Amino acid sequence: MFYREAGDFKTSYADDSQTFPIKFDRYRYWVVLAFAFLVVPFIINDYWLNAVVLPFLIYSVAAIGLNILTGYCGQVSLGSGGFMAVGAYACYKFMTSFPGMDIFSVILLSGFVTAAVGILFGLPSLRIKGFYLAVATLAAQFFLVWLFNKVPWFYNYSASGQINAPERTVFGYAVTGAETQAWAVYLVALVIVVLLAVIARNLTRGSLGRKWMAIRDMDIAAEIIGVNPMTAKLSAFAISSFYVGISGAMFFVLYLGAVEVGEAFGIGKSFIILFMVIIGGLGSIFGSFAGAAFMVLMPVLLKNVMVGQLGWATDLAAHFEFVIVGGLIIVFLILEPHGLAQLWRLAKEKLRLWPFPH
Amino acid sequence: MTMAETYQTPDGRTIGGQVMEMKNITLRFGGVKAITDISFDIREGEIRAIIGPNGAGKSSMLNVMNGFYHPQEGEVWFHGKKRGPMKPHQIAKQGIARTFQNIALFSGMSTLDNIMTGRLTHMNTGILKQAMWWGPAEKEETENREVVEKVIDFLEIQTIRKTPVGRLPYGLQKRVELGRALAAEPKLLLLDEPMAGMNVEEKEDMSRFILDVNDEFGTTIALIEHDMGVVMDIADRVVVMDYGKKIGDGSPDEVRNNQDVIDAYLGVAHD
Amino acid sequence: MSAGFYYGMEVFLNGLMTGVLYSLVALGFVLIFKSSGIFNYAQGVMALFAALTLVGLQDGQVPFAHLINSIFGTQVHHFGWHLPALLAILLTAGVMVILAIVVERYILRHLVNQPDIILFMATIGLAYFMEGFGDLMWGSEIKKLDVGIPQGGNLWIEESTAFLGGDDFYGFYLDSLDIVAAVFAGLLVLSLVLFSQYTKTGRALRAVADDHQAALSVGISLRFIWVVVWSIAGFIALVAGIMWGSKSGVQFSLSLIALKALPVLMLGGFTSIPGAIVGGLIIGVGEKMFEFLIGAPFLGGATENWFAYMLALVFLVFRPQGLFGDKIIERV
Amino acid sequence: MLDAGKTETLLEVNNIEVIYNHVILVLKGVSLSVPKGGITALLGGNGAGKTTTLKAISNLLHSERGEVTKGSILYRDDPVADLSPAELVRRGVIQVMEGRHCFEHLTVEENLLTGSYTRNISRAQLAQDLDLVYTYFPRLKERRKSQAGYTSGGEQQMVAIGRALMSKPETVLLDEPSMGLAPQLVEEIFGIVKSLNEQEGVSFLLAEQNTNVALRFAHYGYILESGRVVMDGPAAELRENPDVKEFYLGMSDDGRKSFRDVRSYRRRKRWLS
Amino acid sequence: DLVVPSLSYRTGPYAAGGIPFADGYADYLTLLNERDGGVGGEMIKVTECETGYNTEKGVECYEATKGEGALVYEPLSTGITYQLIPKATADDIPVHTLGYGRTSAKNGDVFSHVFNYPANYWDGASGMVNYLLETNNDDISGKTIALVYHNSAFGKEPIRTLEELGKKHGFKLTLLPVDHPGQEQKSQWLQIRREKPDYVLMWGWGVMNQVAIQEAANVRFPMENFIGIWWSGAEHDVLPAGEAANGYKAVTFHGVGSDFPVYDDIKKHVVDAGKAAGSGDNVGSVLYNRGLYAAMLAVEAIKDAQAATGKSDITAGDLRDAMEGLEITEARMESLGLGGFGPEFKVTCENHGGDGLVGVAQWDASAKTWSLISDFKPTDAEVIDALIKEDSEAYAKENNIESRCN
Ligand SMILES: Nc1ncnc2c1ncn2[C@@H]1O[C@H](COP(=O)(O)OP(=O)(O)OP(=O)(O)O)[C@@H](O)[C@H]1O
Ligand SMILES: Nc1ncnc2c1ncn2[C@@H]1O[C@H](COP(=O)(O)OP(=O)(O)OP(=O)(O)O)[C@@H](O)[C@H]1O
Ligand SMILES: [Mg+2]
Ligand SMILES: [Mg+2]
Repeated sequence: MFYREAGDFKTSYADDSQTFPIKFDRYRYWVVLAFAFLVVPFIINDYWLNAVVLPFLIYSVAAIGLNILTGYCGQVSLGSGGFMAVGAYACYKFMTSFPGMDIFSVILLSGFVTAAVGILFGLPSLRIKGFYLAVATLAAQFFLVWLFNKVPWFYNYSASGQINAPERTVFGYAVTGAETQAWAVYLVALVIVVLLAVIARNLTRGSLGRKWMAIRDMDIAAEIIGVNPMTAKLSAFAISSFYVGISGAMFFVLYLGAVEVGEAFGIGKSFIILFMVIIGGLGSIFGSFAGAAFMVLMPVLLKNVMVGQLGWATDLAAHFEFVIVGGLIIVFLILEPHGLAQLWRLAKEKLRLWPFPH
Repeated sequence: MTMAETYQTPDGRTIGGQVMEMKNITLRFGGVKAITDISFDIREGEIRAIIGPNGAGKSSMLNVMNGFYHPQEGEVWFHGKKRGPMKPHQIAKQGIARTFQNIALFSGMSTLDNIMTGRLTHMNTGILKQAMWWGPAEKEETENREVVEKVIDFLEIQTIRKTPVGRLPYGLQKRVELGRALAAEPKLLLLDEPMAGMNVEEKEDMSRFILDVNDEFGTTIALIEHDMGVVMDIADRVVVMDYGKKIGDGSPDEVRNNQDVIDAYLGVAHD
Repeated sequence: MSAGFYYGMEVFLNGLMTGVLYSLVALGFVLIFKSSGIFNYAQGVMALFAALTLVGLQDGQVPFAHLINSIFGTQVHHFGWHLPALLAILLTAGVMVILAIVVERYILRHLVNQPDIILFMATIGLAYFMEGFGDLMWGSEIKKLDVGIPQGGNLWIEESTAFLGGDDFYGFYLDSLDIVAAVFAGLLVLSLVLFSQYTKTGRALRAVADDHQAALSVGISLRFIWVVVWSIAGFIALVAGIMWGSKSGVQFSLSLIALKALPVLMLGGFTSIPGAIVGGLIIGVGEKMFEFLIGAPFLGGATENWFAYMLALVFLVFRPQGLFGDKIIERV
Repeated sequence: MLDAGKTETLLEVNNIEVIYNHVILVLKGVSLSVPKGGITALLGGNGAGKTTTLKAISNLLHSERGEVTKGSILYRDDPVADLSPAELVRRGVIQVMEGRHCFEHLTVEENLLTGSYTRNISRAQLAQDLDLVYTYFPRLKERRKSQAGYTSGGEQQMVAIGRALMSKPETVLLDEPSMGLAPQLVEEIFGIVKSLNEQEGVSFLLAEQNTNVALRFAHYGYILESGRVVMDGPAAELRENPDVKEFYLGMSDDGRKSFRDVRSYRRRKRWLS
Repeated sequence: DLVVPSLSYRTGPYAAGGIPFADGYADYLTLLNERDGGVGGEMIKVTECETGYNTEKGVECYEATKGEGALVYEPLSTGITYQLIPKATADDIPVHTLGYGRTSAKNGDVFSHVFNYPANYWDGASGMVNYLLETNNDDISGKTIALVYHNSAFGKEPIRTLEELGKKHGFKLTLLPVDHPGQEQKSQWLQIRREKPDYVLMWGWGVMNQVAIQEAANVRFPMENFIGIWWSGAEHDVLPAGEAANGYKAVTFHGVGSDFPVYDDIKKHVVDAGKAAGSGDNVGSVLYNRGLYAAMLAVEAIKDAQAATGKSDITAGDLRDAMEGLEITEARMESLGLGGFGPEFKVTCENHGGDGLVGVAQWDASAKTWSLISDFKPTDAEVIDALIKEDSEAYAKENNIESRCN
């Protein structure tokens, strides 16, 4: 009996509806947070930051965002790339037009702008369902990319159409631009991610979350028991886009520092983020992190093993990378269609029963 | 009977004035005439049964009552007011809850969450507050949770509180669905074959719940059921439909001895 | 009539042609969706894979040459034979059947009765896999595909219509390749419609799409159905691969034509074979005419990509299941 | 009326155990046998495991992520495990699933036709079989051209049953056939079962909640409680058993008691306490 | 060791272009190791890293390799270049972008660590126009020129320059953007067929090139009036169109073919020795040559750095300084067995872009070879420098960089 729920009684409903009802989980959670805040900043270097940690954190935000829409509210979207672009370009415009504004407000505002755009492109969801909607959201994807590429105002008429993140500091430490410190950037990203994750958790465990899930599981029944589909869906689109937008902004200012819309926020992004959500587990915040970790870490890991350790030709390695990642996706789905999160849940159930088979 | 009038049930409960009145409802689907010119009323605190052969239009009638289907002709009156064009979710907020013939639970959620969705019409903290959780949101959550726990105890499904409903056997799912409807504390409760797929013992439990709801909370109930035993025992008044037409309306005894009803539905006269 | 008008007409005609080419890809999607509710993201990659295989077989390339060489330090590249196009095509079709069997055996079979989104995801995994696998097998440089389909503006049409618009009109331009493609698409659609509407298997397909378990319970063998369907889809992918491949050479980007098929798909309806064609035509004409009349002159061009989707979107708002798709049943 | 004893057994379920999702143990050693030409009833409350048992037999479990971990199921002495559902149907075993499971987008008639998928027969023969089903369920004939998804609950139930009959089965696994059907239709359906059983010699294994009717038509009955067979015997005997009477037929010693009288007191089943 | 990372892409949509370049780059360095035991007695370590032309992978590659003491980066992607510019500057590692990247980086006063010699996109554009002038005895006023370009930052690069030149020489410019990936170009080529421009210029990459050339053939646009940028001028761009592509032209800043002495050495020491990076059958192809050229330029700078510092194991910083004074003369190329392979040029603190000499090559479909039909000639500095000044100063202002030269 490794994993126990027994002997862990709730005396109030509040306790019962908290994020980690089980003490054991709660401790582990605090430990992870403590590690992330107190240890990592001292050991992190440029490589880990830019190759692994930062992309992971940023994609997690995007994944949470899409998970709210797809995992909780059941509206499959392939427009994430476009919405990230909105976040990034909003961010750029704010930074260049209001040099005084601090990075957090800029990112937050970018989120709100994206939310607005999200609502706009969410409107069709009131009529269109399932894969039809999924494909419909591609309209947003293509249109937004075209727009940011076409209208020079968005990239301040620069000759190349690239946008560059000007320098910003937090408590005097540069977090964007050329002179950044790994740990500083890391902490900024971490703070944002943790906050957003907590908020997402709160939204999804409350009445709003239930509205979404009701719509997801059976929209007609939901409407009949009193859920207003319009507000439910549009709120999902708004909040989801808010997250995706913020991730887009972070992607631009904290991570790449310079982006071109077509390259950085193309259709590929939309798919990657969807993979993360599904592999991680639809309707699970933890899953969003798991999925992001998988899609970010796996390629780097494979590459380092095949090229670094085994010394294969880079192209062979790259091809195998595709083969393996694709294969793993399939294997995971077959093992547990409901994603890594569910796999984890089942593992716990087994642990609880252990050593008895069931 | 007219609005004001009330009547006594055999077991001595007083039935009040009209809660809902259906006036000359006609509903068509392309060619199919699901309901033709049906009128009847439902009164404060009574248990009103709707029976009839398969495809008679019973479920459709329920769908008309809670605004999912819009009849081509006829009017629906609720609490003395004529219902204009309304969306189902608005009608739900007026205090009409229902269960479905083909179970319509939210398969992705636990029993608890499913029943909590019944409370949605009573919850309204803003998004920002919810995002913060502590304070109002948590308070509201807890209050509603208490109501829901009452329902859970009442239906004796404590043990499956956290089980995903998808895994529950058919009968229990029906019970959870009833719970979801009850949690909304509706003025009018619509039940579509709540006892289908249950054995006698479970039907007994179910009838018990229905009766208790009815006289503990005074909830008005309209129910569709094929088990004549149940209907005859627990219903105060019965509407009989056949091929979308009303062929009988009255107390169980009147109905069970109505020749049309016997021919169309009961087959053999029920003891 | 002014030349401008005839050029507009020319754009219109070419729109139709391009539309047909989109339909070729869309057909594969429709077939699989119709018969299992699976939105097969891998369709595009299948087209690429088919084309790669075709060229590979035709030129007698050694599969996995690069891999073999780098492991054994050998220098094998070609068998040194050159197969006639037709034979190569038949062999490739065979390969696609094998692919179908593998897909059923190792993926679909284990995901019976799962939510659509999961199956969708699985096909994405498949796409990844085949992308890497295809490159490993045949290498990632560009290959010339030539199975003897004529290409280039069709002179006869051009000359015989030149008189129309006065001397600054050079006659209608129609690409012979497109014409061939149109013919094939027509045949495919016709046969598929007959197949799915009037055969027992066709009925079974639609049953499977509705409810895997029920289909099993009445003795429909999902395995058989799926192998059949994926084989046909594979063949369609091959045709699409040939048509697009002869335009651009066979290379990675071939898999991206899937994106061109999606608006067609939703406009025509995911479940309708004729829809794929009609949708294709509408999208083709729509995007070309928009570019011709508004995009190029006023919006600085390159509007086709998003306009196709917007157009489809507009249609959906009025018909959520697409023009010919099965009505989405809303019932409690 | 023949009883299980002397005739050959078609279907043999030996002490099977079923687990869902690798963790949820549902059947804890169920054994039963279906004699050729018999009607066998499988009774039991919600979650007893009736559906699971049937699905285990018709091999539909894996599509629910469930698996038979112990015991064996033999159909005509062949282990069912290595037969695909399709193969089983070809051999004459067909299941009518709980909760209808019609093909929504197909018309009522197309639904019925899928039932004959495994048989290669002439159009004429097909038409004949269709008519037979329509004579059983006239209501379906009226709605034949409408999409099954839009038919009423009962109509869908008829479709499901009719669809199964279209495969000219030798053994039918009926899961809650009476669910959602009007009383006289229930009688009719069991009438059909009876006649098929007597004229065509079709064997039935039916999971029923409507114990009353079930025991009236069945020859032999098993009672399932939370994954175990707690009682079995010839229908006639079961009908007389006091517990069965009380819990499944709702009879007290003084005839059938009214649902109103059943008030808030819990009763315990003897064999469970 | 002298660590020279090679950010290559042998996979993804642009693999066809990435492979030969990476091979050329690697093979030349291998040659030096094999033939003369490295540079200045110091062996060269080539660490290849697959970017798949994907910016994020690019970052990963940069971070992964910079730790090993990488001397110079050849990011081989405008996107990657852009976000390496601040990083590399901060890390004091030079970045060389050979005929791509940020054009205004030519202004070394602002972009201290970025070099884009010998020529940039704007030189390319101007080079094309100059060639047209030359072939139309210096008068193209009234001519119509259509620009078919990849609708992205890369494709939009020449527009400003061409517009300026249009004003100057009085030709009319039509813009025809093609969306990524560019398999569908009917609209664009129907328009060309309608409007019959005198010349078509192309800024394409990847599948767009093959399709464009095929479509041009389909609408029977005269190939000799069709000129592509150097990224649209490789064998695999023209081969799929077969005979029809005969006469197609592309600008270039380095030699074509393999009849330079150095190739004999490569054959001897690298290919035959089985040390070739690729299958060896693309030796002498356009992009292979470009890769080789890039490697050569890097090595020459390294030599200078070694000479300047007097130590063989130089640092990235040393190399940067050396690059700032790099001078490629005919004699020098001659000595390397690459006589006339590229233009002569000189790098200074203010000018990181060389002298922008551009030549023109033409495709012979029957012989399946490119041949230089116009020698490396100067481009319109007056127009280009103005634009560069403008753009680079905007960047300097955004990132408050102050002048460092003189
Ligand atoms: N949305 C719809 N579209 C088309 N026909 C419909 C629709 N809903 C119901 N019908 C038809 O209307 C008739 C009545 O359906 P309804 O579900 O009300 O019957 P019912 O009385 O509930 O029967 P049962 O007792 O079997 O549930 C049926 O013939 C059904 O086919
Ligand atoms: N897919 C599943 N995953 C997990 N548990 C399941 C699943 N299906 C059924 N169960 C569990 O198996 C047990 C038996 O279910 P089953 O449906 O066989 O009962 P039943 O006798 O058919 O009940 P009912 O009469 O209500 O249909 C139930 O407790 C249920 O929770
Ligand atoms: Mg009904
Ligand atoms: Mg059951």
